[in-house]
Amino acid sequence: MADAARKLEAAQSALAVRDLQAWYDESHILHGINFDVAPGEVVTLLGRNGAGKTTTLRAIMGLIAKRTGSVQFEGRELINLPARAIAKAGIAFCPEERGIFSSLSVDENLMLPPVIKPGGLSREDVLIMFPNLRERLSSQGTKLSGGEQQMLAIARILRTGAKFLLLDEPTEGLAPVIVQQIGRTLASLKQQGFTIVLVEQNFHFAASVADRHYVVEQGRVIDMIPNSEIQNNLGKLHAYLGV
Amino acid sequence: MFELLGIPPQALFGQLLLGLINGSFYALLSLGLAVIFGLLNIINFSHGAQYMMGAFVAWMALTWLGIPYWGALVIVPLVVGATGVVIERLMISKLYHLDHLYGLLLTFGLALIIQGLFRNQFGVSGLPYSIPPQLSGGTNLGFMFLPNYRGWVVLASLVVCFGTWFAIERTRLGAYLRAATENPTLVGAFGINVPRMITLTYGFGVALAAFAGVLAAPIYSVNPNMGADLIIVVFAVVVIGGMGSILGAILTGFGLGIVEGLTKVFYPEASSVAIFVIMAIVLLVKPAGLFGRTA
Amino acid sequence: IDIKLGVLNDRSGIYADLSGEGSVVAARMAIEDFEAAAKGINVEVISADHQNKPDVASTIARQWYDEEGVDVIVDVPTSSAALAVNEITREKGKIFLNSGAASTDLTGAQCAPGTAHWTYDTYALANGTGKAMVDNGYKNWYFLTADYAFGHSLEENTTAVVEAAGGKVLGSVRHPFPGTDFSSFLLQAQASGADVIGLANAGGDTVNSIKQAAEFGITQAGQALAGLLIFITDVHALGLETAQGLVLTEAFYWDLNDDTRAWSERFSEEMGGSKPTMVHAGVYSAVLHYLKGVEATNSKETDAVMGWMKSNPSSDPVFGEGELRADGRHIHDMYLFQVKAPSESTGDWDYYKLLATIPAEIAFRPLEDGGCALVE
Amino acid sequence: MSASTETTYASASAAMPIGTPRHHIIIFAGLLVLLLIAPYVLYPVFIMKILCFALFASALNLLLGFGGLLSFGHAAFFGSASYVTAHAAKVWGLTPEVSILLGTVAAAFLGLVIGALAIRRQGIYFAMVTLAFAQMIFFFALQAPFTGGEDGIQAVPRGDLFGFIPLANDMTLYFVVLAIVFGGLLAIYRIIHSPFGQVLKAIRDNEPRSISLGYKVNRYKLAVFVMSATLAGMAGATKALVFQLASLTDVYWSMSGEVVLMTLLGGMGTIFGPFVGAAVIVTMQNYFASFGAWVTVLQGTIFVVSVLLFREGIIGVLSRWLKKPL
Amino acid sequence: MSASDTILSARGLTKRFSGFTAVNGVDLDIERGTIHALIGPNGAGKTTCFNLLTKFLQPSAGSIAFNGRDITGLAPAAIARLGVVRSFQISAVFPRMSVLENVRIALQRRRGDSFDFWRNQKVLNAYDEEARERVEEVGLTEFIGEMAGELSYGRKRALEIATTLALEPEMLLLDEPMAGMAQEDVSRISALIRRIAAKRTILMVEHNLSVVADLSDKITVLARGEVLAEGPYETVSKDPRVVEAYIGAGHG
Ligand SMILES: Nc1ncnc2c1ncn2[C@@H]1O[C@H](COP(=O)(O)OP(=O)(O)OP(=O)(O)O)[C@@H](O)[C@H]1O
Ligand SMILES: Nc1ncnc2c1ncn2[C@@H]1O[C@H](COP(=O)(O)OP(=O)(O)OP(=O)(O)O)[C@@H](O)[C@H]1O
Ligand SMILES: [Mg+2]
Ligand SMILES: [Mg+2]
Repeated sequence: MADAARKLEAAQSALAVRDLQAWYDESHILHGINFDVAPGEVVTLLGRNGAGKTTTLRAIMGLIAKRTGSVQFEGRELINLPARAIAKAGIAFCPEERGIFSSLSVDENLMLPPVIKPGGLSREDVLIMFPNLRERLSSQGTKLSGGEQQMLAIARILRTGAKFLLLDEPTEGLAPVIVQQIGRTLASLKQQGFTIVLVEQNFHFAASVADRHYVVEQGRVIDMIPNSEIQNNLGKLHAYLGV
Repeated sequence: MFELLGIPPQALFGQLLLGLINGSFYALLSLGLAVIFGLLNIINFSHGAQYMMGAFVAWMALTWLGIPYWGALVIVPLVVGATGVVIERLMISKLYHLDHLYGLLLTFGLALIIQGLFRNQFGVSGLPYSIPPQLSGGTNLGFMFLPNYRGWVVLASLVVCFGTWFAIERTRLGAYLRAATENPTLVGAFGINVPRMITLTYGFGVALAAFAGVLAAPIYSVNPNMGADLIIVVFAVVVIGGMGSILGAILTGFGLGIVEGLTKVFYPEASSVAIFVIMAIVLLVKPAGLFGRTA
Repeated sequence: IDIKLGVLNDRSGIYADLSGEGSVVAARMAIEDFEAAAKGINVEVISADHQNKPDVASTIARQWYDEEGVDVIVDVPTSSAALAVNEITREKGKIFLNSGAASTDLTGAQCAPGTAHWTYDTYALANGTGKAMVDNGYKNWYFLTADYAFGHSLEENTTAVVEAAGGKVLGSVRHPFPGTDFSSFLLQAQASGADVIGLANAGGDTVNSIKQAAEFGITQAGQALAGLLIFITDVHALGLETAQGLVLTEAFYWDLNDDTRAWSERFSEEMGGSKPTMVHAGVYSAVLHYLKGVEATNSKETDAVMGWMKSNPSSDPVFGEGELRADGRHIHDMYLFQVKAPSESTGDWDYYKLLATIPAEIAFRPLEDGGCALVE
Repeated sequence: MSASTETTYASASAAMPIGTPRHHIIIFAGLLVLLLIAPYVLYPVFIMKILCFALFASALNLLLGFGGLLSFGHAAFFGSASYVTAHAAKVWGLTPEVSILLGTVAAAFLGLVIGALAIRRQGIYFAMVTLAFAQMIFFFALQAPFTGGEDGIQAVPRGDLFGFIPLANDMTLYFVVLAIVFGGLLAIYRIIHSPFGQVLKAIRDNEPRSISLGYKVNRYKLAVFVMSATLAGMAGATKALVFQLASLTDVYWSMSGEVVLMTLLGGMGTIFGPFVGAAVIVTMQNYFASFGAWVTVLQGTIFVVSVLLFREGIIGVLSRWLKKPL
Repeated sequence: MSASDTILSARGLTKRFSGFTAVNGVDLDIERGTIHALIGPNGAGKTTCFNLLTKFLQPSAGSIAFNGRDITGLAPAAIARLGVVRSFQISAVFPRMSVLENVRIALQRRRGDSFDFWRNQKVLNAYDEEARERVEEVGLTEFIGEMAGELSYGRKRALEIATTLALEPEMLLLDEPMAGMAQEDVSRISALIRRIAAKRTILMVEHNLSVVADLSDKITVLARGEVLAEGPYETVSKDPRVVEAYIGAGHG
């Protein structure tokens, strides 16, 4: 791709990641990630265990100390900003390990992330979306079951008004009914103009919500498959993911 | 008239009141310690030294700058709290990703340094600081003579303790703080300036210690060693109350002051051990402390 | 003759002000005043901090004698440290001139041929304060005692003196050591209705007891406080407002006479204005007498020097005339003082008024009562 | 903070082959030779002090570095053993080896009692319970009649080893102390590198998982606690004979802090670190004894500096450079 | 059903957390040599059941029998010794030990509680070979010398299973063994589970329905702490209550 064309593309993207590299201490994990997310789009990052998907999200979010390259969000460079500035720019992150706070009640967990921009869901909206949580609002956060914690982790960032979500395996450990419900939620969020980057192991789920899929392998993006062409590319995908 | 184990009730009331007064120092100090531990996961071993600094800075303010007690009560916590901020920025902030142990060791080292410096500068016999004229004298309560100043200590401590408890347990800021204790990275990723918040919290905890130091200056001799042994007792209070529990620290502080006061009457030889015995029992029966949350 | 003199005392703890660097200064003054160098005696002074811990004291003493060639150790406040040094000194056959410690054991059960106990001891303090107070009409006593051996022995000694003088002990309360808040104990003492509360404790404990007694209006209500071990530095720390009226016994006060004033003036100049304590004075007096012994015997052999010191009276500007007894006890006059009220004080460090002088012969424990093996 | 808590134990594991690495044997041998020569060059009492503290710190390290348990009350074992030994030698007139044995056994017993209560709690609570018990022991030592209060037990006779080898001479005593301490160090080394040691490591890493594998975790913790207390006691008992003194310093909490400092400075979780840490701190205290309160300042500074810049400790850093567990 | 066929049985298992009943009178019979799946919506009480069966939690009521013996009063470690071993929902490895050491620590259990602190750890070399085999089985040979803490999530899960298997337990309790695993591992672990099930009994919690369908002989569905349905996949998955509470409409 020519540089000029790249720049143009970056300008139109909600998020443009270029040559993103990241290290944990001495070990070099990301070797140059490149991808774009258009406004209002849902894209997934697929890949085997250890490919670097989580690391990519964390690097975008500014949670990895040593990182280089470029991350442009709505035309603004984020690579050198601290995590809190990135959050304030309007990106919300739901981590793989959920990050529920045990010293806070479920309600406090839910209300914790400050509202960055107007237009987020209200507390009531969220509780309608996840009725399990309503019953346990006053419990200690980590006393929830695994799946309930996952719901809480998603629920709380929907309140912030951030329109750009990074979700790391949001369906892990959830019952099929809830997975479907999350699928519907994502679809409705998309409708409301949210942009979502999703890391998923559940390929069926990914296929049911995403517009495009990026395949990550050993710290690089090695392919991009639009959801519409997924049927034609099943063989290739299986090879990538070892299904 | 009834007597309890040979102690007339009047004397007993007197002793209970004294226990409450001592308890207010425990409460203030353990509150500061609990704030710092609860929110930073740092065992602030230099708390005793910072309490001592509070008393000394009050003395300096009076002797060198002519700032009276009431001014000191406001200025000293700010000044000592500011040193806490500097310490946090320069040193403690480098340790958050490590085991608790390192925070403990660092502040232990700081305590040695601070105490050593004050000893070199001021000697160890102590310096006089008198009770502010507005509060000198005392009130006869019938069962005992209560120095006005001690009454003021209880009052001031109650107000400060309650205010702190409210700020931490009942406000949004408190929720941020508690969450940041567990997972600062994630809280940062929600857009909150965690480092600044933590710095200020440490400063606040230290300011509480200094405040207690100013309160103590007129009663105890202003002496570089005044906080050295106290710190262990205060730790015990925090542990009994439940590490990280603000309310626990406050209530246990007052409660143990009273218990200790009673042992001073019935079995004075044991009064310095009483607190540790209680602590051992509490930890065995209720591991997380009286008001602690289980992890 | 080359002599190495080690000043071993507290340089960082609670006795740093009453001994500490001041004792080094006092030792140096003695060497200068004696004009040692001119007499062919080269004295090197070294010093160390024993932190009031017997193990530190014994380590340093051992190393000084074994490795550094120290001939005489001076000062050593804190009984436990002093007893430790006493043992090492005995083992190594050297000389130990104690000024800072209080334990009568140094000249009693543990007495050693090379040890001299110069300034004061618990007997002298109890005797001075206890007897004088009873004689002045303070008959009924109540003790506030630090709960450890030192406090206990101070209480016992005083009780004996008080009872012998016709007084009565109504009771005592033992407080933890070290303590900070004494109000509870003070109230118990007040409730006993005694005429005088005897403070059988030391250092910060005593200072805080006195401070709080003033706060709770105990002295105003008519009870007297007797400090059984109080130094002028403690009074300085308390301030006269709080300390006034307190009765205590000391071996030395800077404002006693022209000699002490002149000597103290020189000391103050070296020490940035603070006045000497009796411990500093004792170091001066002891070193001076020791040097005379060295000169007279032209040796630094323990037996020779100690023998001379014990058979010749001492005389110096701080303690006046004195004598070193067979058991190692140096005897001299002791003084009973009362702390002045702020209005009576005319300047810095003007703290005491003299109530009585206790003659040397009766100030200290009689030679035969100590049980020292050196006394036949 | 929980999500990212890490402890810098010099990592002595991954690549470490099972069995005794050769360089360990060489270091032990070198150390022994050095210690055999040392008393002819340096002041023997001084080296004996280092040796006692080296054993004490190594005992703490066994618990802290390899058991993952921070005891802030180890002075209790060190001190009680020294009291018992001193009392046995002075009042009962027992021979030195019996006195030391008695002191060590007393510490072991105390370790069993305190350990049984303390190991029921974890992390900082564990540290606090040990500290609390140590305070109780301290107050006991302050008030009990046989300990001599703040005077301690003084003038303890060194006696005759086995009834016929007099130890009054510093040199003779030195070799006895060397034998005891070196034996102790080897014992610790073996404990760490035993099947038992391997289980300990697992428990330190992930306690619930160890339980789910069927390990009676508390028994392991108690066992290592008692071992550590016993060895700390052995150090204290030996020290009592060397200095002919048992005193409150040995049971005071600052002693517990000091031994943690030694371990930290040398490198916790390393094998030779505590030895080096003890040597440095003891030497420092010795040389700066005349600096008054500056000693405290200096000691504090070392604490601060080693926590901030030098976390792995001297041997830990060395171990990283050489890429060899030391 | 003869008694000897039932390896583990629970009667009236109940757990109340201050005012909230997470498990309510659950009866459970696990047949020897089968793979039994425990499924149910989030918060149904599956993990709590596991915790009760392995005594990581104390039941409020009810009894548990293993091989006909009442084990309600035993401690967790004792239950593990009897041969009932569990995995955790949150991955549980020994992070600062190598992959090999992780497995070996489980093999070492066979020596009983090894308090032999006087012995050289060379005696453990005897287990190395077997440990390698276990590691091989879950496909981690490549990482055998690596610190477990540095493995990616999926690999940690695989390692955990290898460790558990090393105990040769009579019965395995697996809590969401496939959670967070990539497809390729899912297939491999499925195969592994099937292989080990030949000699053992397995009780597992899993949300991945295809895995459940594929592996399990019998399924118990929990909902709100109570047993909702029980039986083979075909029947259970058609039960309308189960579909409503758990599977949902969209699942083919
Ligand atoms: N804290 C860490 N320290 C060192 N290496 C790490 C750390 N976290 C992850 N890694 C390594 O980084 C690589 C990428 O990990 P990452 O978590 O990004 O993978 P992933 O694609 O999210 O895998 P999974 O599907 O298992 O979650 C892996 O090889 C992993 O071992
Ligand atoms: N220690 C506890 N205290 C209070 N409530 C608890 C505790 N542990 C679990 N619970 C509650 O019990 C219910 C059952 O929890 P459990 O973890 O067993 O669910 P689960 O079936 O495993 O769900 P998931 O599939 O989401 O993991 C949940 O609602 C949870 O909030
Ligand atoms: Mg991941
Ligand atoms: Mg679960």
